[in-house]
Amino acid sequence: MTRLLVSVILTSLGALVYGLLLGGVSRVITASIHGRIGPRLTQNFIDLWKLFRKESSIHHGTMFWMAPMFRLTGGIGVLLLVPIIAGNSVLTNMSFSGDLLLVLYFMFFGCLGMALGAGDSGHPYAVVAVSRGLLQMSAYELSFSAAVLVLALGLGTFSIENIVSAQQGGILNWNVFRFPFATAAALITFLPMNMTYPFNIVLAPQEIPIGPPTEYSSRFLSFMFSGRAIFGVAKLILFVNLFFGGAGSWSSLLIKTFLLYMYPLFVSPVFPRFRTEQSVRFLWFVPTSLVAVDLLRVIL
Amino acid sequence: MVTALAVFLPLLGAFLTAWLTHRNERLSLLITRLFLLAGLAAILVIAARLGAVTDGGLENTMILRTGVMTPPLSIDLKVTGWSALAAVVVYVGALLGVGRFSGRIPGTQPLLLTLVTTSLGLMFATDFFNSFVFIEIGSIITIGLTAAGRCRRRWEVALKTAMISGLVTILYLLAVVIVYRTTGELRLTAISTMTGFPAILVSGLLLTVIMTEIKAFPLSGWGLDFYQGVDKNFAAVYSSTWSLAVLLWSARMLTVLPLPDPGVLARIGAGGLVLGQLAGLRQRDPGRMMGYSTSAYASILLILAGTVHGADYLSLTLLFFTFASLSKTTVFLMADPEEEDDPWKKVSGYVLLLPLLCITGIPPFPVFWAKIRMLTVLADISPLLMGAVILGLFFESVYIYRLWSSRTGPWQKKRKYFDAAFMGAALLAAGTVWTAAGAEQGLSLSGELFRAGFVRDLFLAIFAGGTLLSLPGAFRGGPGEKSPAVWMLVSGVALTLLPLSGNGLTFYVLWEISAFAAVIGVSKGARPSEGTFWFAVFAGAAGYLLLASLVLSDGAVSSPGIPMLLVAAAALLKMGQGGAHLWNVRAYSTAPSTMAAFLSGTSSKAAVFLLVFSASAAAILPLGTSLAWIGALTALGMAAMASLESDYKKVLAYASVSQLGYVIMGIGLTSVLGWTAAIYHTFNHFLFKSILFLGAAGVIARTGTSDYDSLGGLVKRMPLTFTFTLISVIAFAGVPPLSGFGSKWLLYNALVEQGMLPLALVAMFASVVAFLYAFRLLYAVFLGQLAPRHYEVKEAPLAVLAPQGVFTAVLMALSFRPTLLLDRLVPAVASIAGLGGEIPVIEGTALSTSLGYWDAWSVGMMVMGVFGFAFVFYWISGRRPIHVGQLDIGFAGELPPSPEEVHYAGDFFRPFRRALAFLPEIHASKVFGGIVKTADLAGDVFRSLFTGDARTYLLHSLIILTVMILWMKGGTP
Amino acid sequence: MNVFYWTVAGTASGLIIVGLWGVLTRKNILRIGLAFTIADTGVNLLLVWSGYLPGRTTPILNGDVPAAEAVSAVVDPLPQALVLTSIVIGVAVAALFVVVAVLASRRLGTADIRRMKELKW
Amino acid sequence: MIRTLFVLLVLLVLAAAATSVIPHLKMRTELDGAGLEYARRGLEDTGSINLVTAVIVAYRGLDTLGEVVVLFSAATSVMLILSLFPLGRGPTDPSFIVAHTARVLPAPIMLLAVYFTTHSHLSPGGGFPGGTIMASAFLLVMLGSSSTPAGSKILPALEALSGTTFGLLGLWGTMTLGQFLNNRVIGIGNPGYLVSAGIIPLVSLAIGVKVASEFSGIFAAFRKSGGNR
Repeated sequence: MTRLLVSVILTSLGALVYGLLLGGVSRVITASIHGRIGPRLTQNFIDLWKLFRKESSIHHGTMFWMAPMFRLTGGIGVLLLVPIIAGNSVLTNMSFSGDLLLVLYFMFFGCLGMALGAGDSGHPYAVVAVSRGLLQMSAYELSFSAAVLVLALGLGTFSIENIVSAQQGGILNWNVFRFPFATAAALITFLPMNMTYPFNIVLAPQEIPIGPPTEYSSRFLSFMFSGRAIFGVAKLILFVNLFFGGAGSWSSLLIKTFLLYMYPLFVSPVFPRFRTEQSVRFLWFVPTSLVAVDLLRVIL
Repeated sequence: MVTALAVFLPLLGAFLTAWLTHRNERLSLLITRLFLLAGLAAILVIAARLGAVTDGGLENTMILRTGVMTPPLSIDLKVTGWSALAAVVVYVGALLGVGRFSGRIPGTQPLLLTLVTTSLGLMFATDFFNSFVFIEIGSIITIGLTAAGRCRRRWEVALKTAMISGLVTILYLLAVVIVYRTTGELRLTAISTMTGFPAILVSGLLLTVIMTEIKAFPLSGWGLDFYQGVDKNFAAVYSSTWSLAVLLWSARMLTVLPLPDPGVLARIGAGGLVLGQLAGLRQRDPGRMMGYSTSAYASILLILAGTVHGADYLSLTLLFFTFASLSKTTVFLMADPEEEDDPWKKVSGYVLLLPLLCITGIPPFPVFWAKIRMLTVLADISPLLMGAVILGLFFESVYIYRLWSSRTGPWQKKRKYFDAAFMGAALLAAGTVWTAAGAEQGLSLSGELFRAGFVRDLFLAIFAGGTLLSLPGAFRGGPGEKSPAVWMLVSGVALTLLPLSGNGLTFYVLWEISAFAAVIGVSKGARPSEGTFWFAVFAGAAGYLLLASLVLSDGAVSSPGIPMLLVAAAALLKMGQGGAHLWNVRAYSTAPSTMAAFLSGTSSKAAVFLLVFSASAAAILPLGTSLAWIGALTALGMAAMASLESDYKKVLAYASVSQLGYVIMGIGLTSVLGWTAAIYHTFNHFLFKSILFLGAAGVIARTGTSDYDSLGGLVKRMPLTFTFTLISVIAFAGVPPLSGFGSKWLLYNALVEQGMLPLALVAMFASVVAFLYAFRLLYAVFLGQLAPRHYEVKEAPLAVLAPQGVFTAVLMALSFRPTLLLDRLVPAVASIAGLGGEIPVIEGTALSTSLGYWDAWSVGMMVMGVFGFAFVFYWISGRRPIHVGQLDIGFAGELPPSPEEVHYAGDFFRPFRRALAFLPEIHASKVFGGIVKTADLAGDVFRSLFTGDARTYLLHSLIILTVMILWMKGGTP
Repeated sequence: MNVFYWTVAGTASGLIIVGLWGVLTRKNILRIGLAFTIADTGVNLLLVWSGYLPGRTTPILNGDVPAAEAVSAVVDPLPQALVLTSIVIGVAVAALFVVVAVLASRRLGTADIRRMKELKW
Repeated sequence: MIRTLFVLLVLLVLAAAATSVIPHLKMRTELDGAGLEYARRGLEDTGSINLVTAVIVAYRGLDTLGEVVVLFSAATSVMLILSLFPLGRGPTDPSFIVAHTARVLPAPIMLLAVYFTTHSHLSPGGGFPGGTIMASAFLLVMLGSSSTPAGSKILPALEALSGTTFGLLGLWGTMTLGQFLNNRVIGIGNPGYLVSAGIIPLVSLAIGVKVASEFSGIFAAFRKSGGNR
């Protein structure tokens, strides 16, 4: 029990640090693409500390101030449900309490909380963003879960542990090679999942003046910030586990997640932003058709 | 002697009152009543002597000899137990109607009394020519009283009746000539000995006469005009006396007709029933509807005569026609003849309920017992014929429902005016009790139709608990609503008994009682007309499908093959699947909110119960994949509809149908996992849909609106309602750690186990779309900006809040400890024969299959732990913020306009609508509207036969006569 | 021999057909009533005809017809009894029909049956 | 036009279809069926030498009761309707010839009617023809005066009396012999005499009076209905 508690705390803290670090890296790289000097690598830590130290003076209602906690819980929860290093009992955390399906559905938890908080703020733009975000989520979840279900059917299991172990013994056993189309689809959905171009309609700085966090500031924002960072890391680990052979060691975990994290960074700046319905329709059809190819292979 | 008195006393009274009339009206009326009462006493004595009410008593006979010697020289009147009972009804009808009719129009008593003697005479007649004399008297009195009645169109009606009776006279006498010349005598029984062409000719002539007289389609034109135009109080008397007598006489005549093949009658009747009732669908005039109903009963008589024999025939005809006549009399007595266009305008639907239910033959009303017996016989002869009859009866119930639902009057204040009608209703009620007691041996609540066990008990708990918990809120209707509590209770009790029913008949009876009580409950809503109509139509259709299945599978609710298909269709209709959601959406949104909660949360589970229990899994297997696809597509389509809808109750209705789609999917898989998922989700759905609808009831009761645009921000005024709603929304969205996820987990396991990935994808998509409407619901109603007019709104009434609390408690318990249910459910489902697939393993709090695992308890603990940590961390890490005004928002430096304008709720998912634009718009309302329109058009084709020109009606009779003669002649070379 | 028998039958049938034709094609309700009585007459004639036996006398057993020979001397008494009833009924119906028709045409302002179609469909 | 042709077509097809019955309705040369029985035993059973009357009043007395009721219903209906909806055309004064004939003829007509009625079991005649003739006498009286005759007041009473008598005579049979309207409740006497054939003459009389009062009632109703405006 104590071991579990320690493991949970360490994992969460580690993920937070790693997530913030990755965010810093991305800011640096983006700045250099833009030709700017840009922030420091540690800028995210400084921001978080600054935000956390500032008092939030106002709130709009119970749901409003519970939303960041929902967000944090959602992030940590997903992280804890995914075994971080396959075969290492230290960091399996809570993954014994549910399989891939649970992870898929638990990913909604934070989103729902956020959406409710935004709704409770009474700010129409916040809700516009929620509406877009939910729509886009409904679209990419379709193709993502399709990809996941193809894996599950193909490998005959919903257990992440088993999926990872099925990929051992050579790089060609990775699902990225066994199910290339499903992986491609999942990688496409990875973009809207992280709200990068061309799918960043939720934040949409040009259309929605301030976005969902409009009303959030200071300590509230620091919670959401951490939640997002942890959730991001959790998703990276999940992807690595599902498609890229899992992580047998710390080094492979760091390398794989880092590379995966870099991928949108090099894709997104090339594209303009979709309109919401374009995004939704694209996500309905393009990745899902890709999955369909693998699905046919599995069934036949 | 008693027989003679029973028959002729009214006639003596007629002679007496003919003299008294215009001298002393009150004395004359008194004498009329006295003679009728004396006659009634006499016929009761006869009925008792014949033992008419006991088994076999219907065939006991008592002969009244007249003249000299015996038939064929003289004439006998034969009283059987059968006709004695009908004669009782004749007397009762006359007694009920005499005050209302003769009291208003002096001088009619002698004719009325004579009509009674004549009706009895016709029912007892054994002689061919003697019958003719009685028929003529009846026609003359009908014409006379029609012309004397208080109604604007009396001349037209009287003239048409006169012309019809003129034709009948001619055709009948021609038959008399032929019968006498070929058989040498005039007893009715002699007719059956005829052979060759005279037999065909006489059959044709008499069949035409009978069909015209009893108003069987297509010779019903004059009858329709008659019931529409005639003085409704005369129609009251007419229905129970002359109309009944003619029906019963025809019932005897049809058995002696020397037809080459009596099956012809059944075909004519069934065809007439379908087409005639189809024509009736478009009717708006209540009087004319009664005419169409009469025509339906006429067709039923033809069907019975062609298929049923012996004692069954007697009891069936008696049950059908006496109760239908008495019901019609009661209905007509309630009419106010002074209201020319709609005589029932000022009548409340309540008072019409009993007689109309009797007419449509809803269980447990007497006609129902006859109906089911008839269908059983028909099912053995030809399922097609049975189908036609069921279709016709369904059409009838539709327009009868319309007649009932358009009554908006208050309770009648004039008691005196209503005495007779209430007496009629009381008699009907007594008859209902009596026949139900007689049919009791067919009913049982203790048999083994449904395997006793955990699953049955679970449904029992759902039905009982759902009813009890929906009930408190129902006592006070919402704004503009009346209280549906009584009907909810009736419906709920019937539902609760459903799992205990010992045989198919009991099951069906309870099912129908529950359905019609629910229909009435729904009609208590604020804008009930559309919603109730569609609910009634779909519930009716489901009921008739179930009935067909019941009959085809010999008393079990269903058996493999066609009956199973029918049951599945009934269940799908009841659950609004596959496009049938039209009724759910319309009924739930217009019904009282608590009634909607009951229907969606509790009542819809009856259909699941039906599917799970009615047949073995093997029977469902052939339908499984189709069922699963229907469920999946419904789940997806309805979720999308729910996201785009902006009426609170309609959203819940769509959501309800969508969620039940998962249940159907699970059942369609016919595996242990699938059924476990289905039943588990059923229970879940019961919990969260009850909470949601009860919450909606509270919101609507307090704000008076269910429109998203006018709601918003209510979390501040109704925090408890919001909490309950939030929990149930999280549950049905399937977000862990609440219970909805369990259903999803089981379902996906089942789907992947069966390799049905496309289905799993559709289900997955549906559940994601569910997220859209789930959030929109919470946001538009409870979050966002509170409209100023709702500043003073109070928390929902305790009567709906407390049940929500109970439901929520159960839901939470189930969320964290699903094994409380699954521990028992899984073995119970695993023991159902015919279910394939693996059985999930339960270890402690964890559930696992070969695919995956899930431990709700530890997930719950984790979430609580992390959330609690975040919460506490936040709490101790700084000062608490203060709550600011609702318009204190960062608005890019501008002043936000009014709360209503800032609340963004309408067309919330506009991009979604745009993204869906490539799909063709298929609206269920258009599809069903199209079906209705087609039926109407087809009905109009047949309706156009009835041009209103009496000569056309005569021509119809002659054409039918010609066709029948040529047909039968061709049939027997 | 048979000529008389069949002539009566033919006449009666003819009357019935003419009567029905009149009922179905005339527009004036009084004429329709008249057509009914024509058809009625035909039917009554047919009824009497059915009791006809060649060369026999009325069924009254007075001095001319001894009771013992009645069986071979008289015509069938039953149709005669029936036709009496039928005639009386015809008269009664006709009287009522005329009253209704006359009153209808007065009250409705027309005797044309095509104008009496308020109740239909 | 099309309608007429169509009607004609239907009637002709019907008639043509019905012609197949002709071979079955060939002329009889011997009595058979019920007719034979009536001829054989009618006199013995009923005591009426007029077999038609035997059939009408005795064997098939119920038909006759029905027949009376038909008339009764029609008359009552006509009177009822006319009293509710007057015809509205006043009676004209009788012409000289009618007025005088009406004083002379009713008595002999009445006599004839009584003969017809009471001798129904002996000779052609019976309650119906007799009653109709009686009614014609009344009609003549009525036509001969410009107002409704005073006698019309007792018509309903007569009608009620005769009708009730008929009914009670019928019930007498039920009570004594268990057969409604049996004419042998009193002995059938000596066939051929006036007082014979049981209650046939009584029944005939009742029928006659009933028919007469009904027809007269109809006439009176017509006249009254016309006179009210």
